[in-house]
Amino acid sequence: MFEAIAFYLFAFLTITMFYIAVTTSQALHALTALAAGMIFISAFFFILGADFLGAIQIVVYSGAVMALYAFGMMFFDTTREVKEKQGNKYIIFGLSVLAAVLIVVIFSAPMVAQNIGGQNPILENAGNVQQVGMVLFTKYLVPFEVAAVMLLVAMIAGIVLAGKKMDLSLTLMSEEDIKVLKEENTKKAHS
Amino acid sequence: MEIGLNHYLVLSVILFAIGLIGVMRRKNLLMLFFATEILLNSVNIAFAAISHYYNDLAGQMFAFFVIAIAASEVAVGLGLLIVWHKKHNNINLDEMSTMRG
Amino acid sequence: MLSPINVSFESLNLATLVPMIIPIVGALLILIIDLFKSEQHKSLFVMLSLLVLGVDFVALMDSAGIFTKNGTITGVFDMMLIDGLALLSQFIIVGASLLFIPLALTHKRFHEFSYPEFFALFLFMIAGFQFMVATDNLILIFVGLETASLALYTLIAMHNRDKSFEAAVKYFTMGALAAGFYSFGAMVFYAVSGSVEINEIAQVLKANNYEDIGFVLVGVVFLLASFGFKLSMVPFHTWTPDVYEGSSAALAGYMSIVPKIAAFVVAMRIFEFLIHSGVVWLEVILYIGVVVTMTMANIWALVQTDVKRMLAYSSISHAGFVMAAILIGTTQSNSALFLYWILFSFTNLGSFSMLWISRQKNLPAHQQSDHSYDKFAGMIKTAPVAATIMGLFMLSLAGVPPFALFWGKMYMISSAVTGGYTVLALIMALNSAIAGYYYLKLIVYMFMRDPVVENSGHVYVANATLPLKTIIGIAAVGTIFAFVAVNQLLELVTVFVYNSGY
Amino acid sequence: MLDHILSILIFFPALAGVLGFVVNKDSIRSYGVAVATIEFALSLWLWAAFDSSVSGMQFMENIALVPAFGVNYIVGIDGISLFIIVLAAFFTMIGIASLSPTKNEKNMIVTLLFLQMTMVGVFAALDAIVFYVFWELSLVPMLYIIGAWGGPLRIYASVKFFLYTFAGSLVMLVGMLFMAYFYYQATGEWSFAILDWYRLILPESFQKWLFVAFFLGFAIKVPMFPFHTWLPYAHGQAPTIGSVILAAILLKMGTYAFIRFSLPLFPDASVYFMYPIAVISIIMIIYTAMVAYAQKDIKQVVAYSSVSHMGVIVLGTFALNVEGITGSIFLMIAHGVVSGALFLLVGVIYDRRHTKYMSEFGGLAHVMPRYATIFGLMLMASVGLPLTINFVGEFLSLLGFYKQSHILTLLAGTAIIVGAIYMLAAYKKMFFGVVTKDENKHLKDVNKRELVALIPLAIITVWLGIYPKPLLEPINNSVEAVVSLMHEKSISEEAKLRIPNVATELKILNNTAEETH
Amino acid sequence: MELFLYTALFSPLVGSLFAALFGASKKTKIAGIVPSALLGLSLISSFILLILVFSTGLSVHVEMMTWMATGDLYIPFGFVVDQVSVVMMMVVTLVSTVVHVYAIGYMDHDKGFNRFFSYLSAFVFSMMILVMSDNFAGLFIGWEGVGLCSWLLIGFWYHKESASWAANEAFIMNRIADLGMLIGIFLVYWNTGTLQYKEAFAVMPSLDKDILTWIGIFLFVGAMGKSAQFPLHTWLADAMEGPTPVSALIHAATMVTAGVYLVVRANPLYDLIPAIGVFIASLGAFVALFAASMALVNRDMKRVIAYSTLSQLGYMFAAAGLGAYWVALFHLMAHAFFKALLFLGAGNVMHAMHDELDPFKMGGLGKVMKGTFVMMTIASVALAGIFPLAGFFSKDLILEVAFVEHHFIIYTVLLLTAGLTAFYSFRLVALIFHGEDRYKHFGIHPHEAYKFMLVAMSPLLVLAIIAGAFKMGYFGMVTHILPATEYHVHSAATYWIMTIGTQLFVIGAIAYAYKKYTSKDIKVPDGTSKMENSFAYKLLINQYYIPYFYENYLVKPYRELSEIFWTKIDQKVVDATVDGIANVFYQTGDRTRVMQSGNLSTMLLSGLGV
Repeated sequence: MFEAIAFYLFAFLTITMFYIAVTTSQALHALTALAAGMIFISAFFFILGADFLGAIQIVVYSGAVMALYAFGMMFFDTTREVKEKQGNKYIIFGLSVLAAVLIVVIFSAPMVAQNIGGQNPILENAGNVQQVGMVLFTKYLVPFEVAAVMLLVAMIAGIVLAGKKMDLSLTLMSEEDIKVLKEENTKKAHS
Repeated sequence: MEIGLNHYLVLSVILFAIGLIGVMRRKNLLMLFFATEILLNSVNIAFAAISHYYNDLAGQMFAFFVIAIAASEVAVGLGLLIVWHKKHNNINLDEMSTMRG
Repeated sequence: MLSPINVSFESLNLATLVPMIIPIVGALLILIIDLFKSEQHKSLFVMLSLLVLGVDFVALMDSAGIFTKNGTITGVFDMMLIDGLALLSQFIIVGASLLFIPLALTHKRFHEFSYPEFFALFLFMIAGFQFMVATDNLILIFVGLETASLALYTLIAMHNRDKSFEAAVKYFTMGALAAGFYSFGAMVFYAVSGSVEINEIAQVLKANNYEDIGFVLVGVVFLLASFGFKLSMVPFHTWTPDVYEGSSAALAGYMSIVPKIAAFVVAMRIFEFLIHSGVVWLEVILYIGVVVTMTMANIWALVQTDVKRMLAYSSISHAGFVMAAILIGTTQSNSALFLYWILFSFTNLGSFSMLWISRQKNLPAHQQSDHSYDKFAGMIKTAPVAATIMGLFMLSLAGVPPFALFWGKMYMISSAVTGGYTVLALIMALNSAIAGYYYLKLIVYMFMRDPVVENSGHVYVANATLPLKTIIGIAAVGTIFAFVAVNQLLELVTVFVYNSGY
Repeated sequence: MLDHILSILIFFPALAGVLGFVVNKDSIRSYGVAVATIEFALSLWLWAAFDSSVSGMQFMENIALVPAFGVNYIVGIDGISLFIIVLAAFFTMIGIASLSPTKNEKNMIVTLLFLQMTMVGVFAALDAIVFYVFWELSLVPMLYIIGAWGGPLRIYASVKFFLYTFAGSLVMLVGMLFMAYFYYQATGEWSFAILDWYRLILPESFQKWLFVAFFLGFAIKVPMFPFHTWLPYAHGQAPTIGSVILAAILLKMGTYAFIRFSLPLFPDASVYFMYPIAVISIIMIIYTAMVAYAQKDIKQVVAYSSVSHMGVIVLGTFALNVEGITGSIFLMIAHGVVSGALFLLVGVIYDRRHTKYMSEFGGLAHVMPRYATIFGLMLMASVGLPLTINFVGEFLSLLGFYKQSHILTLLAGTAIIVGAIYMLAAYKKMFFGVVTKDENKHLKDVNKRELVALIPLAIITVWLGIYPKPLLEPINNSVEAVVSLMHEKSISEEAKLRIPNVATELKILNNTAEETH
Repeated sequence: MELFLYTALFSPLVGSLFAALFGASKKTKIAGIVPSALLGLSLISSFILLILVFSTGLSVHVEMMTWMATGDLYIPFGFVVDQVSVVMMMVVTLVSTVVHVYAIGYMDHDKGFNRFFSYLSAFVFSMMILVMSDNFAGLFIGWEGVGLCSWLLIGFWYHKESASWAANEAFIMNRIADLGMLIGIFLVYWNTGTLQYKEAFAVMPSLDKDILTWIGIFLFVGAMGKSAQFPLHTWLADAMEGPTPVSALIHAATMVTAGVYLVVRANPLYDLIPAIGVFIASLGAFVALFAASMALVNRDMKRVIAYSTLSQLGYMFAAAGLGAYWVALFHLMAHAFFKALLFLGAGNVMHAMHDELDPFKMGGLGKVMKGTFVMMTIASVALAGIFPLAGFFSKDLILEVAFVEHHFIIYTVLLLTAGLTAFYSFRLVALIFHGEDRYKHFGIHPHEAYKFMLVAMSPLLVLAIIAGAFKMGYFGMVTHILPATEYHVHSAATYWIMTIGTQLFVIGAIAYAYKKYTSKDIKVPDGTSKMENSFAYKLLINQYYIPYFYENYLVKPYRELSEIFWTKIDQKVVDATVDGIANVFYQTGDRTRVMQSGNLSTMLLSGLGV
């Protein structure tokens, strides 16, 4: 019963928040709603016993992602109302229908594979974090490492793109300008 | 009133649809990115739920990596937006149609 | 309590990771070099990348040797799956990269090559693609895909022009949407089968006889959509021409080959068992996708005024053509896919490289875009060799025998015939005919029209240096003398594909 | 050397073409003539070495190309292909020799040499894929020739030519792949070798489908009604040399392919489709002849006349008996010579006046008597006057088809009437009457360069018209082999009936001959 | 003997080629003399052969070489000199020689002198092939060859629009008939397995009647074209555009009789199918009358003679159709002599009158051109069939044949025609040579032709007179291979009544013609007289409106249909379909490319299929 109440409560909250996030014209509202929705989602994770995920969700989304977005928002100066020209309303209508159809599909055909045994069964007697750690560093070691590479890539990408490197086009600059630029850089490095 | 897997799936679908709506109607790129986050998050709920009901950790793993991917995407996406903003002083995607045909 | 897990080192089969680790190490090396001594000339990084990739290629050959001896190998907790498909696609990925990377050594200076990060990201991207193809775990596929994609977005943007930013943003956004679709699709499959590994999904579905066909279809649609984005299948292709136009010609050529073969392999792994499930709808969906992709892309390519955009649409069409292999789903068709793609890499890289060497920094007044058709008017008079080579590539793309792509096309159509898809075979053939028009259009401009503005012909090769010429030479030789190599390739590919169980 | 003479014949011009890039611009013509002459000499040697009593393939070569897929480089010739190869070599030679000065001469000559490679290749190929390779490849140089040296609509014409043919042949490729697949099913091996395919007996329904697939490719090439519209454009816009080669050799690829592929591979389907094809041929003959009559441009007249004549060739082919097929092969050569010559002749006047409109001329017989004479001769050959080369072919073709259908032959026979109508009308417009235009009053008669090409053609036209035996005999032997193969392979009753049993008929004939003596 | 055969056959070719050598150079006498001499040689050879054949009754048969051989088909260049062909050879070589010599004078002032002789000799060669060939294919070679030469010669003065038009008309019309001939040949081949006369005819009796009928019909269609039988007759009158020697040789004496020759040659066939024979005869009779009627009013001297030729061809067919092959051949021979003579005479007149052809503009020329006058008069008498000239023997015989075979309608028609023939012949003679010197109004000073031309004509004159004398010898010879039916009216009384009656009828017609056209008040008709406005006159002068019909209902529609085929069907339907298909693709691309708006939103939408 508690589960049901919690589920419906959070479901309502997440849906509301996300709905606000995609419909409001105030960027700040959107951001706030999104952050709230993310946190509410973590609640589901906790309900489902995926504590580790819940923690990660809060840390990564509410912490890192939202911080980034907030930074971006300030940078882009989109705190004021965002005017968006709207396309036709049929889009939303169409998508709603699509969603409805999907829902019907899912309701009308309840999961049959209830008895499927997982590859990495959740054990009763261990904490979720421990178990996740166990699996992550055995079976999912490679994806984990690749994810590390991916984050590195993202980092480099962020630096390259957002840093000063893209400010000037070396393609179009003359040789002399580049030389001057280089000298300045070395100067800066020394100072 | 037992909450079953299907409930979560429906929730996931609803959220996914909301995300899609966001993707469709947003013209501000930053806010469009919000919507893509919603997409990924909605799937995460389903993964966690399936994982729970199947008693299988793989779903949680998937969700974990999805979160990681989402975070990386934010970094790159913001980087791109910053570059664009520096050059054009806007992040409106209607402005972004020099190539067509 | 969790019991400690004992894993024997041998069973990990860490050797399976070697081909992926090499480029990662190489990328880190480049970053470190830059850290210690910045402002190095690009040639250093080009050569380093080349070496790394060379080593990678050798490592792949080693793996291939093991594969021919022992068959499919799994490693690292069955996460890695080194089968024929993985090897073949990695060969294509690394091989095409080997051909791509020297294209950085242009005569003119371009922004992106001035930064070692470009090369590092490039190598990371290769690693990402390699991971993507060398596993049947949906998670690793996803992570590998995203690694590669994120790197690729950056590479595009680093070209540092308005158009390239626009391209990158578009690509990125579409990619994000595709990622959403992918995860949703994977979720559905996970929901119906309780597994994220393709072969297990297949087993489970088969065991319960596709009871949840509704779910499966939803999953297929979403996965197809996400791969549709990556493979630029109609109607998910919209980013392709813009992104190709925005990125440098060399990178566009690269994009037309490498990301796609990776996506093809994954698509093949996923859809192969679905196609053979006997569910008609799956086939129909894919059938329509294939036909629409090759036809519509062809039709749009007809009306382009820019060669690069035309080639973009053309590669969409080629992708659709090759996607047919997955639909047909026989050993022959899957072999044809690889054969086609290997031959296609030569030709397409060659033709994009030709655009690349004619790239100007600033657009002359009379020119609409970087590579508008007008630019090539009367090329035969001023730069006959370049024109001939370009013409050669166009003919090959059109499928005129005996040039490279003809063999691919022939084998592909034959596989359609053999697989019982006669109508599809005819559609493929007719599409090749439609495609003939726009390839011909360039030939017409080059060989039959007079130049719009008198030029010395230097403009067509202004960007050329010895390495670039070498690459084009290799591509040209590969294109002309493909018939010599087709047999070996075919045998190799068939053995690899067959032994992987496809 | 004789073992590889076909390969030499195929690749010598291509190699020479590559080397030709190095030759200086001013010497390129001599180089071209020299190469083409050597090639022609080689082809004559081939003819000399050819054993005309053998009906099968000679000078076979077999080199593995893609053995895994059954594609091999197999070449060989029999009486059917021999002469077209010789003709191709001949036309390239005189074409280059009589080439009027143009821009970019070097490119033109190199292109012609490449074209020659593809032409010889098509007729020598005995592997379907190799055949297809040359078949398609031949489009490229022709595309360039039309597109780069043609008239005002050259680009439209060349692209149309290329795409139309390309589209058709792709369907044909699908057919070939099917054929190979059937062979694979039957034997467990992939093979594209035509001679292997000959051994395959297909069920009738398959035959029909495959026949249609092949037919599309061939019909567009021939070109058969209603796929012919590319031809007038191609001819109308092409430079003289392009038209000459196109008409003389390239069109023959289609009809040759009918004999090489369609008939022996699908005998029952050939019988089944005989009437429809005959009807199409008749439409080609009459309809295009009438269209030719309506033309204002002399080159278009000749172009449409080509279509009309090709109709007779196709009809002869589908006579499905030795007389008809032999006739159609002979007519291919004949039409090659005659239409080639006619296009050369049109080129002569075009070079002088830069117009091809007949209304611009009139009374040329007075100003250019030699020209008028040669034109007249070719005109008469074109309308199929006996003792000219065309007659032999037309006579035999129609004679052969008469066995199959009387009424249709009667209709097809109108070729000799309608052909005369447009040809004579054109001749009258150009050569008869009084010279009205001042520009025409001082036109120079044909010069030596042009005579170099025209005289040999005139001689051949008459010589082979009077003494066609050197050609007919080898052709006949090979055709007999084809027909008996068809008879043996055919399944349906009707096909057995329609396709004569050559061997037994000959025996019967011998018996009756004895009785009468 | 083969030597003579080859000499007879090939010397015209040599002559032609010789003259052709000078084709492009200036007029030179030698280009006329050498071919004429060579023709003389041919004539001598033919004569020797005639004697040989006549005396020994043997025939000479040679096979020079293979022409076509494929499958079961075997066609050699084979030549046969037998009783029939030798007669034709004689006629051909003799008339040709005369015409050649005559033409040296006639074409004296023509720029195309050399060319003319080249063509003319080539014609003779073709004609020789036609008559000497031992198979249908060879016959066809000659058949087409003479067609070609006729085309060349009718259109000899190509600068004249009418000449080139007439040449083309002749060629095309002949082609129509040739198609029939060709089909006939195909039929022969597929049913008998050979094209050799001998073998083919040997097999024929065993063939199905229907097939034989078809063969007969198609071969006769061929004959109809060459011999200008209705409805393919219009070209012959138009062919008079050619130089007069050409008309004499080709369009009177030789080529046009090829059809008759064919029927005679194919007598074993036509004997088997008498029904077709009757048809041929009826058509012949009809044409005889039909052509004669047109000749009555025509105001073109040469056309009148042409119609007369046509009419006489009708006689020949009538005879041949009734199985009297030898009679037909005999009339052919006799006709060749006097008709050629008539034409050559007309040529002289034309020369004298500076190419004026309207006899109403002449008159009284008899005083100026005595020789020509005599010759033409005799030729006309012969044509009219007055005893004892050649025409009497041959033509009366045909009447007898019709009578004896009980085809009385044919007989009546032919008899009537005989009267008409006499009338128009002498209308012409009267108008040209008698009466007032109307030519003076036109400022023409006529003069007699060269002496040697008249001398050249003299052999014809002689033969026109005496040819009847050869009748018995001829009969004895040709009946070796032709059915030797003698045609005798059963009672002598009937015979005499008939003969004398005919003669009287003819003479009456002549007298009427003389009376009518020598009178002083003959004027150049100006279209006002009552007769000229009568329906009959109009019908006749317009040739029964047949050319008009052809022009308006065949030629014009053909031209218009061609135009429609080209502009409407070929361009607007066939080609437009092809381009349309291409355009559909292109337009689809052009229309739908807006989907690629470059706007990310739209892209995302399209990704969802919206």
